[in-house]
Amino acid sequence: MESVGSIIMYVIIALSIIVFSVLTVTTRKILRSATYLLFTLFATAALYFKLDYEFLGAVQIAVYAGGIVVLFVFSILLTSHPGHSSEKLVSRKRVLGLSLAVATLVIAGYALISRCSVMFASLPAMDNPDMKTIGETLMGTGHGQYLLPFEAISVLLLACIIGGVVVARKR
Amino acid sequence: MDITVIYYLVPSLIMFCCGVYGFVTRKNMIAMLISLELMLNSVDINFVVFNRYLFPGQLEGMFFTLFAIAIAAAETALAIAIIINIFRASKNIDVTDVTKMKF
Amino acid sequence: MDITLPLLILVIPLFMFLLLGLCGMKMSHRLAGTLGTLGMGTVLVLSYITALTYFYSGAPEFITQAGERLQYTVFNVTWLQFTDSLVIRLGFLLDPISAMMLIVIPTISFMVHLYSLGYMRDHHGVYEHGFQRFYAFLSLFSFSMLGLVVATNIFQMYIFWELVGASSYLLIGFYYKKPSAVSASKKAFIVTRFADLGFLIGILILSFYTGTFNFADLTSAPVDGIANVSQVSLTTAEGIKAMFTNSPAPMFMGASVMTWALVLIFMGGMGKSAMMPLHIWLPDAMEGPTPVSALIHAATMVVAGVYLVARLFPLYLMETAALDIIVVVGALTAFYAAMVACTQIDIKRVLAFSTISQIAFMMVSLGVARPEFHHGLGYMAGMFHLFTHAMFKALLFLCAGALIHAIGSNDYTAMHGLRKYMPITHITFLIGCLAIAGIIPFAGFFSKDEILTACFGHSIVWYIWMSLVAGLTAFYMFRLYYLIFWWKEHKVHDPHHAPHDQPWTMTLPLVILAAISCVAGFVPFGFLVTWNGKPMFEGHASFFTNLEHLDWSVAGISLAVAIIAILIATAMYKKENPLPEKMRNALPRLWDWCYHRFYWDELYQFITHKIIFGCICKPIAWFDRHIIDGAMDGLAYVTNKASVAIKGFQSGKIQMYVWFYLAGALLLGAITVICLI
Amino acid sequence: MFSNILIYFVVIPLLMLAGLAICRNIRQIRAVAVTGSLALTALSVWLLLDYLALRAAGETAPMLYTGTWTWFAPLHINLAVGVDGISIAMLILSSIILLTGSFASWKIEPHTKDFFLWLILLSTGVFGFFISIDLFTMFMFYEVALIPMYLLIGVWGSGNKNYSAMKLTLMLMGGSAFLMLGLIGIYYHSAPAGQPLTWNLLQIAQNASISEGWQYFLFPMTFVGFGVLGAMFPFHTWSPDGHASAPTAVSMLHAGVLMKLGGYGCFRVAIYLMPQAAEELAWIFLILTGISVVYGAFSACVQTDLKYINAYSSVSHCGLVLFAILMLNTTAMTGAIMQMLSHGLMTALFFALIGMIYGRTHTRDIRLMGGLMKIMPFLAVCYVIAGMASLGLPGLSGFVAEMTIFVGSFKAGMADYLAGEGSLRLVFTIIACCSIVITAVYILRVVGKLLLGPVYDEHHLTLTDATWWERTSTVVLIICVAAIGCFPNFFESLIKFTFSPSIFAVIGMN
Repeated sequence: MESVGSIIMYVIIALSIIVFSVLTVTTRKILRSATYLLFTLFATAALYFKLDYEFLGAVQIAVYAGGIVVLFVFSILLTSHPGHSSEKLVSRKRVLGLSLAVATLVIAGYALISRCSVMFASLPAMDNPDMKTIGETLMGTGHGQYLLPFEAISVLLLACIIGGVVVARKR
Repeated sequence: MDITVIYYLVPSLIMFCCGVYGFVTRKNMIAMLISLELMLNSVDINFVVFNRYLFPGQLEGMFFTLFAIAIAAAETALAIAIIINIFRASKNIDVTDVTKMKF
Repeated sequence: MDITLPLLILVIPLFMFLLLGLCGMKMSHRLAGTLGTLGMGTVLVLSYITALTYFYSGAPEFITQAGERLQYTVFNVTWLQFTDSLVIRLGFLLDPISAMMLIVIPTISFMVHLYSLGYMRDHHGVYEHGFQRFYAFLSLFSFSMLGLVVATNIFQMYIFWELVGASSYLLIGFYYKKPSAVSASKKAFIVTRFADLGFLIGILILSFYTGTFNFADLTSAPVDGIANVSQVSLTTAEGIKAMFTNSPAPMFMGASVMTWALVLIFMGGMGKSAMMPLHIWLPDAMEGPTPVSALIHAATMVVAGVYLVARLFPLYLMETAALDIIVVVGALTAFYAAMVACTQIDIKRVLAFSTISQIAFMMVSLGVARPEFHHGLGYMAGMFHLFTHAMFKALLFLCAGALIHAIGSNDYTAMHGLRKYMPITHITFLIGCLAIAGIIPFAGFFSKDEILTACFGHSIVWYIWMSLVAGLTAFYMFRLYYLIFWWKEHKVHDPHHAPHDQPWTMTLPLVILAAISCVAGFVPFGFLVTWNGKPMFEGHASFFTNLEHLDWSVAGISLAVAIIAILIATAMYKKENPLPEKMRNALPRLWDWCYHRFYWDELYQFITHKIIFGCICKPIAWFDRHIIDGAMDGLAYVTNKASVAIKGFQSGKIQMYVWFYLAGALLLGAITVICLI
Repeated sequence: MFSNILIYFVVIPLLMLAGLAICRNIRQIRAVAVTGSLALTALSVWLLLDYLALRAAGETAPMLYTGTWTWFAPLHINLAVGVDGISIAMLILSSIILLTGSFASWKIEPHTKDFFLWLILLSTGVFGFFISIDLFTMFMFYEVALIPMYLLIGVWGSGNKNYSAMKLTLMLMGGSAFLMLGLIGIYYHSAPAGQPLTWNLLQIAQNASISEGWQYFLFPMTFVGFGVLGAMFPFHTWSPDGHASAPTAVSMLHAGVLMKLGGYGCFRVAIYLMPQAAEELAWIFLILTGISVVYGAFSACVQTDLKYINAYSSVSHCGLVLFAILMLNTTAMTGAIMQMLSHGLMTALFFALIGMIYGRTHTRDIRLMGGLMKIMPFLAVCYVIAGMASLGLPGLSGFVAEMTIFVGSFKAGMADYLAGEGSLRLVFTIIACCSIVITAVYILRVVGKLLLGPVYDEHHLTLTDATWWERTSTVVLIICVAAIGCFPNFFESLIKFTFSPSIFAVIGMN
């Protein structure tokens, strides 16, 4: 049995995730879309905090909310004329998208509900992973430790930096 | 009332569906990219939730998310670079105009 | 017997061919011609020595105490080994007929070599283009023909058979810039090739049943894969026959397999010896230089078919059905060719048809030969006629060559009245005509008389038929003779440019051959060449043996027929008169048919061009291009269309890609859900 | 590894490739090509002599000079080599044609270097194929030989070259798809249950563990797979177009050597490894190949393009190879190999001559040429010799090969007929015999129209005769053709050893 505060917390988080997600894809102004995305990401971060993954939540805020959304905003400002609202959706397209989304929802939802036992497991107790553990896991080379992916990611990031510079450079 | 796994998975699923909807319907490439982020984010949530509920002593899900975020960041940066380049070339970032890759 | 001489007989012409063929262009014309002639002269001497040694040395390997002549294999080298017993060997077989051919071929060949020295240059002494090539080909031909006659096995014979065919092709097409010569050579080669197909299949059948190619094995006692039989007496071939009759399938389509084999082999002979209906190449082959016609298409190569039948004669005796076919084919051909010869205006064509007719005589003679009658007289007569015919027909051709060289045309219409201008040619031609007409004492009389006697012994019908043909022979030869040498010349020749006898290189062969034609009839063939090697008569051979053994009832009749025919010819053609025209008008249809050679060529033209090219080759080529190729192209086309049809999916619209991707994933998900839950 | 002489048949071409890569001008390229192919020729002749010496010393193993080097152990893929008389004959043929082909493409333009690179790569595949006894490496080399063909025709070809190159490549690739299926099938049945599988030909033949049911499936696969390359009816249509478009040396190598890969593979893989199926299913392919023989010949009669004539003639002659192989007796199969040698040499000669004539007159249409004998006597005489070899003149190679085949097939046919097993073989033997007449028709037709008669085109009067490198190329080939034709027993005995019942199971079955 969870505390009421926790439930209220959950409701707020869940609602904001749902509402902002829907708003993100339905608003016609692209800048607003980015803003709603920001809120969705914040809500996700909150969710991570609620699940006791503080580090992950912090990363989510710093990288996603802080980095990616800013990138989005910059690029939107670079590429669209201020005040310009996006085109009206073609109804055929909307039907296609909607049908796909709803179908996904139905099938995946049905799968969620019917896969009973796991879905209704309650929250087990857990110690918050402290920074030392996280650091060791990230930098270790043993079993269940992630030095290699970490390095791979770092190379990937480097490649992206270079790629981004090359692609976006003015010729 | 227990907040069980499914309580987290349903918002995540809705988020994913929104992403799908947005990706298929929007014409603006940045908007599509935003929808993509939604989908990625929903997947991240699933990882974290499963990790937290089913394997609380381990950190695999969390790290997967961590790396996913990093990759998402990289990918976004690159995608935006490409988009800006396209914008430079055609003053337009509608995906319907970028059909050079056909056939 | 030492193998050096026989080996040299084959090697010298081959070497001459290679020498003249490879280095001929670097030599002067005179050197090339002299070399070729000298080479052939050497071969002449060597083969005379070999043949005379065989006939007259009396060595035990050649002749038994009882006077029976043996087959002697001088050497026999393995050339190609198919199986343990089926081996092609290259060897040198001496027996009466090959020894006889060793006299005929080099004689004629040498004469032709000599003659060509004069013939192959124009009146100003300029050599013809390709003179060296001509001598090279002549040497090649001599080599092949000698190899053919001394073959120890049927496959060796086939090999050289093909080679003579090829050299004939090359020589007929010697004037390769003339389209008619080209097509004549092509025709000759293809027709004989077609006949060789029969020959080949016949060999295959024969060798399958008997397990051997060797003549020695085939024409003697039973064998099972005996190798290297060097000395076998010419006995019967019952064993071979038994091999056929004892096999599981002795009959095929109403005739015995052995008959089939022998008839198919005879088909090869029909092609080479220009028997009807495969005769059509020979008249056209006259497009070649005249010495070539004399050598190849009168004296030697065209009798290869006769030689082949004679070679396998013991086998043919086992299957008289095959011999009967030979008689029928020969008799029809003889008559046909004689009829046609009466109407031709090209002197070489007349001679060509005459050759066909005479070879048919030999064939008939072989066909009617039976041991029961006069110890196989027909065989001896056929060989005898082959011998004498080679001499006088070569003579006639060389005379014709001299005429053509002098006049520059093949038509007798351009000649007339040449007896005053070319006396030597005139006399020698007359001797040739008398010989072929069968006037005593010239060569043809004896051999033809023997043939008619043999026919008489076989069946009275064929006897009458062949006598009629003999009469026709005398008629058309004298028709030709009168038309060329008598009549009044059309134009008065300028005394400085009048036709005249040719240089000695050309007249000497004429004189020699004429002399041979006069005396060849007295060669005691009955003692030398018989089907089983035993002499036909008791006693000793002498110069008058042939006269003594004449059957005067037959000889008298044939002589009378010949003289009557000559008289008719004299009456009709000695002077220009309306009789020929009247006769022609009396039977216009017959004359037309004869003149057009009974339309055989047109028939062949129709079959080859319309049926084979038009109805087989073209449709097959069309089928290949449009059906087979079309199917492959169609496959490619369908693939192409299909890919064009589905390339619309690659619209470049990313959202559609994603939609399809997600829909697909969803579908899979749905299936998973439905199946698992 | 390098102590095995056979490896050098692959090493030398590879060295040639390396050498070509650093060549700077056409003289160096020619030097590399000629030196390399001379080395290969010398090597193969030395191999021949050494092989004969070994055999004379009493070696009875089916293959000599065997060697095996592991390549990929989990799948039992080895680099396994070994040769018998037939492979040696094929190696000699390949090296001679490579040599003469190098001479024939003395002046190839443009991209001379690339042309030779691809040509040598192709011959690497060919040599590798003939020395391999491991099915996998065999197949690999086979593919190596096929692929360069596309570029060689597509880039240096003439006429409708893109179409032809594509058609040729696709059809041969289609064939090798069948082949690969067949080979993999063989691999999975290569050993009795429980024993390690193998790709090695000799071991597979020794194990004889492919069940009859599987043989019925795998035999057609492999036979058709190789048969496509051997121009078996109805899979022959790549050949006329391909040959017509290919440059001279490529036509030579392709018709002379590559088509032999088909025949070689058919007996080395299909018949050798699957004797029961070969015995039972031979009739299907007998019909097809028998049709090829006359069909190709008839088609050749009405073609007007020299290369088409020769390509159809190749269909006919190569059909005879497969036809004879299917007779399944020593004589006919020996004849088949003789025919492969003979056809390889004489068709290479033909294509070389056609290339030279085309290079001068710029047309291959026989209706637009005539009287070339007067203009270029050397080439014309060589053409006549090639034609005579093709129509089976004794003394040249065609005769001995065809006669061996006919004697052998007639024997097989009569044996069937007398044993009451139907007369199919007999009938088709006789039909195949007819091809000697049809061959004469189309060869003489070409000779008559092209070389003899009056000069058709006045412009041709100024053309020159063969240059020294062209003479070298043709003379070498003619000497080889004549050598086989004059001394056939040498080659027969070289080949015949393999076709003994103790080695070739199927022969013992008859």
